[in-house]
Amino acid sequence: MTETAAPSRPAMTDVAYYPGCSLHGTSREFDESLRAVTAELGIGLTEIDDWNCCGASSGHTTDHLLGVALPARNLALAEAQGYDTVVAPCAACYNRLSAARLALATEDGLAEQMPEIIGHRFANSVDVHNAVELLRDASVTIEEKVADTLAPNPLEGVKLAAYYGCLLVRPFEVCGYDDPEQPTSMDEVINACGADDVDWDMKVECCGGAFSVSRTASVLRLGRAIIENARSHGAEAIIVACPLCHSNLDLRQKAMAQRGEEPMPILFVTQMVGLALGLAPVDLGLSRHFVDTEPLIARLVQRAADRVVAEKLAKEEAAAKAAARAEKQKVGAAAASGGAQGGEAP
Amino acid sequence: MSDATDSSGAAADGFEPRVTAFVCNWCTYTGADLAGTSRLHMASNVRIIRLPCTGRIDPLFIIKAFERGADGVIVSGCHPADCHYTTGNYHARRRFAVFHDLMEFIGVDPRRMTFSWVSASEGAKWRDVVNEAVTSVRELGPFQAYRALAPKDAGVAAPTGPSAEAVTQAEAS
Amino acid sequence: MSRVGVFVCHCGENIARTVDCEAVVEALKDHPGVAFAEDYKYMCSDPGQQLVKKAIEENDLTGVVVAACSPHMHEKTFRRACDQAGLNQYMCEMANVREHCSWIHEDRGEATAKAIDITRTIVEKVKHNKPLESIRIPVTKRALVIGGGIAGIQAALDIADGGHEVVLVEKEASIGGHMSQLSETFPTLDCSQCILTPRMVEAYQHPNIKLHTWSEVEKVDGYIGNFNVTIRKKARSVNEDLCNGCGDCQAACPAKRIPSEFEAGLGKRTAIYVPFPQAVPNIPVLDRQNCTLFKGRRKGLAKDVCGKCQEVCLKGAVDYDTEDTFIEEEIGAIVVATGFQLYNIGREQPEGLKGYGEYGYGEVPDVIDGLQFERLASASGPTDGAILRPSDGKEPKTVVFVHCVGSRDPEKGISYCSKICCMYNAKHAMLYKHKVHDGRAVAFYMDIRAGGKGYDEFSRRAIEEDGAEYIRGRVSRIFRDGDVVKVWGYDTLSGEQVVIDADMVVLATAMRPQDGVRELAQKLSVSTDEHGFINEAHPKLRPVETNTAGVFVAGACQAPRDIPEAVAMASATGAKVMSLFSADELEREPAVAIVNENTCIGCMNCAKVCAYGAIEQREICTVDGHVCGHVAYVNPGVCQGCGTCQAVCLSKSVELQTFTDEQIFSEINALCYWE
Amino acid sequence: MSAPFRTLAADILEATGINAATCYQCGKCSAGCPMAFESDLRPHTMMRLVVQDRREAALAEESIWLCLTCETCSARCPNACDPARVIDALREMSIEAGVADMPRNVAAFHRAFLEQIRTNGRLHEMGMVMEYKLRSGDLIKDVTNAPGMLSRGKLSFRAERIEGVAEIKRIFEKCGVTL
Repeated sequence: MTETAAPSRPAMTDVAYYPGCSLHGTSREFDESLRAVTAELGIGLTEIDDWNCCGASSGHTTDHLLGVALPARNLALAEAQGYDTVVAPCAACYNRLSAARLALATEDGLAEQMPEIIGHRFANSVDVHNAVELLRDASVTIEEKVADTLAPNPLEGVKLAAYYGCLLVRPFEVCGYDDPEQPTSMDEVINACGADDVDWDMKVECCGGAFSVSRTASVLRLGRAIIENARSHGAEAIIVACPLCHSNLDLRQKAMAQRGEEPMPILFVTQMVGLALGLAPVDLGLSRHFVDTEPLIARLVQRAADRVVAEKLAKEEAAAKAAARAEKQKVGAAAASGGAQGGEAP
Repeated sequence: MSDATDSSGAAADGFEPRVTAFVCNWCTYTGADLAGTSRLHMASNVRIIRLPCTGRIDPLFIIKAFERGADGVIVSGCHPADCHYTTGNYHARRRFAVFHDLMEFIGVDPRRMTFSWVSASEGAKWRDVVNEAVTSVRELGPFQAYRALAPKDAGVAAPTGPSAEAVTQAEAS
Repeated sequence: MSRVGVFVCHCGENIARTVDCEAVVEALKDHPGVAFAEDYKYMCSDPGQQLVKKAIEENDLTGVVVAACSPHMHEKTFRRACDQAGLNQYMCEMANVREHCSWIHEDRGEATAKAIDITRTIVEKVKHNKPLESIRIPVTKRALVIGGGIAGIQAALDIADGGHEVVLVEKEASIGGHMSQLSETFPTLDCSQCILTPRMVEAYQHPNIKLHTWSEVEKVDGYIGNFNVTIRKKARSVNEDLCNGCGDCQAACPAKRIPSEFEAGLGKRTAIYVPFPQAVPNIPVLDRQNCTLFKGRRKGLAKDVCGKCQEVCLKGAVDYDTEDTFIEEEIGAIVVATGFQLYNIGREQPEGLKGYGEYGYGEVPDVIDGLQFERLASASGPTDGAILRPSDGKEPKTVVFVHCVGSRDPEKGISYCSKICCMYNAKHAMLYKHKVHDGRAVAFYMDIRAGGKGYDEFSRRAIEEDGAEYIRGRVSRIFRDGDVVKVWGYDTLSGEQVVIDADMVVLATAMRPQDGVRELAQKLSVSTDEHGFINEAHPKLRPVETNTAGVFVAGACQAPRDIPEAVAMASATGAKVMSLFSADELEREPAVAIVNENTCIGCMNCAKVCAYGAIEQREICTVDGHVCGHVAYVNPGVCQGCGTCQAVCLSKSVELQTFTDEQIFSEINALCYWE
Repeated sequence: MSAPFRTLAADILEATGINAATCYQCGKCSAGCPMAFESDLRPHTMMRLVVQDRREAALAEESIWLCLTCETCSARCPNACDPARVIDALREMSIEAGVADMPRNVAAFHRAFLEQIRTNGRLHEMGMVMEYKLRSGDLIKDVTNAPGMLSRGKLSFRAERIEGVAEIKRIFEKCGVTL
């Protein structure tokens, strides 16, 4: 099955893992859910030994060279530890690592000075992938696993808004794994989980990123627009793959929300996949959010259960009908055979 | 690299190089006309041979010129994409890219050769091409490497076609 | 033994000031092969020419060298003189001692020495000149016009009115082109149909014009005055001679939901159709792709599932079994007028272009392009001229017009300005305001480029009188938000972000050359620019000629053009064709290559490098007539005399007359020598 | 880095390879800029200042510190001018020229952030926030969130320090970044 239906992009099996600071801190649920999901999907992640912060976004904001050197050290470590692919789930890290890769490949003399600066041999030979990319490439496997899970899939037919933000898709020269204006990769993953992607307008608008702490006002303004648009398009939750986006939309949502508004749960793409695979919410760190995810999950599970029952009833009904029809036909056939010449067959 | 023989390099006193220019009729020749009508003064060492198109230029012409004692050669035609004959100068460009490498092989310092694009409107550029070529060839000194090959009747009585040596030289590429 | 005469001109003081002309004469007098040498103050003057003629006759000279100005100046003059004196004109050459010597040097010694060199060089060349006869080519006085838009129609009419036959080829079912789709035209706002339709009819009925619609140029052979063109008449399934255009077939056709090309997708048409009511000719074509019957046949159904149109046709003109036919035409001159198409912002793009994801890749229903708006505004359009938006047929109260979509956007692959958009945007804003008085028309522009008679006044009128709001700034995003289309812009003049909730957005998308122009250009061996527009021979002085003699270009296939320009170009090509047809024969310099069949090894390198396709392979046969090999043959009518073939000839078998190896090597020998 | 006789455009070209003259001021960048609403100068006006060689104005401009580096401007620029990269460069120059007049809190944030990296090799959010509060002085904001963070295990008092922290210090020195 996998052989026949496998997409042109082969799913990765053993890759270096660059968690980045957020996944060890404010977004540890992203780390937890990623580990849980990849384990389930049979993708081997090995954390790069002694990795350092990529410097995003203050690094390149204040000094171009520093903005290249900090990521370069991590790439060098991955190389030394024998990997040709690094997965950086944090969109910011992914963007910085990729940007550094590109700069080192294109800007004259930059790569040459690296060993001197970072104190490691460096060939710029490792690919950098983000979590969405990793999951999209594994979407066939996800579909299969979801199909194989015994528990009813709580995401079946749920409307989810894929929010890419900036750093996953821009600039195109750096990321380039998806369309910068109308990306589809995360929507593919959503569909692989049996959920429906929402066609909304803020997929790639900025949420205020690094200003979460320093210019909260901006973040509230921008985040609000995003959540409103998702809601107006009927999304039940927003799916993200960036700790910055997550903390802005999750942690700041209370401040954005107006009276009487239903809170909008913000899930990491890995948490969503985890739910579809039937993993326990707590193992996916879903309890760590500021916007309580339990109502959503309870709702979804309930719906799934009802659906199962409904289907069961429908089946039985159908079976009964079929039986009845069969009965009729028998009678009709008997009549025809016994009937006069030229008697019309039913 | 420099010429095959030691005889070149140090410029002889008062040495005035003889430079032959192969130019196309539509761009560079007309550009040179413009230089004239604009009275742009330039070195008098260059002699122009008019051809319809740089595409017409057979590398043998250049070899022949050196063999006959030219100290430098200029090849100039229309800018890429402006060729009066659409693509002639592209063929020329490709041909001379190859020829440029061949030169060292046949013992001619590539610095003795100037390739340039001069359009009908670039009289001033033509002057600069001429002056630069003459200066650099003057510095290189007289080209002696082929003196030995010179036909005994050195002078103007013209043998027709390339001399046997030149041909073998070229074919050696 | 050649007897060359050398004539040194003083050109008043122009040459004599820095060149010692007597010295030149002295130096050349005893030069081998020189029989006569003299200098004179003004050689080009009548007495000067007399001097030359006299010398030729008295010393029966075999060649003439005039040491004077550039050949571009007086070569013709002196060649004529020689001709009159009975010396073949091609035995005369100029030694350029003015532009290339006296005018650019000060030192009299140096200048004189150089003048002597130059003259001697040319003498050496002339020694190897051969008497040549200029080439004469007959001219077929029938023109081919490719493309039946306004440019093609105009060119055809001008040539036909001039008394020459014209073959007009149009790939669509009707002539008229894009102009027939327009509602009203800037800057006069007169109805496009009203001014175009009469021209279409005139072209159709003109005794000198043979019209082939639903046809394409298949193959072009030959050269100026003697083209041989093959035209593919695509299977129409309707007999043009029988059909009387009653339209019954159209009414009968069951497939009625096919998006109409003419209505830019806003209207529907049937499978057998006349693109629009005023079509010329008023004869339908059957779109086999969408025809129920042919769908059935493609499925391999035993019997035809439809046939309504044939049934209702009283003239029996419908014939399902017609196939493409080919006609050959002898043509003397070709006018290319294939026009343009609009760039679309969609995901799928041809090589080198990108779509506008930020504008929704054309998937937002109420975001349309300029041509679609023309159809909305057109009285004969799908809405009978009412401005209604596609999604729900509501009248839009706020319409945003966006300039430069694609145009001037190198990142999307189009760096040029499409030139007409500023004007038609102004027009659209006006038309909208005239139809929807309480409506709001907002235009986002970068610059208003309204160069043209009455153009700027027109665009000002849109702003000042009709109250269109012009905002200077490009639009960043367009997306559907519920019932409205959100437009994120920026007013660079007031320095504020602008967000507009529009009901409809009209994109002024860029003008692009038609698909297949590159292939057509190949057939005609004319060149195109990086965007696929056909290159003119000279941007200033030969704007409607191409680099292939006898092929001319008119309208938007050469660059973005508006109607007046396209018509002007068309008439210009008309004039060019007429002057070409004014003589029965063309005379050309014999500066062409000829092949020595005895030495040619048939490698055909020459053919590979020939930009004009002038060289073909020829069989050579033994006396008893069986083929014993191949050699190259240069068609003197097509050869332009660049000599590239000669430089690549392995066996030195092809030779460019007037620039033979022999001539050039003797020049080199004369120039370079060991002291 | 910028010799007095050098134009700002020349410096930008050297630093980024971007020729500011390619900007034809269409404003598409500013039309999509999420911060245009709050900042006085927008991407295209930045490009303008560079072209006009108004170095002081550009480097002293607060707006360059309000850039989110979301790259929307660069992604949609019709002429590939990459305003985001240019603004990056302006920030660097502004720091080097010492005219950095960035909003106190933004500057503080970057400083605090980098300080964390230099001392630990990784970002210790708790430490960073502390550091930031001290540098910026706005102590009240976010206090409300900290407890929630802790209870959700998102903040830890213990900083992760990597073994190669000496290498990181070296990197900062080599890049000439002092805090």
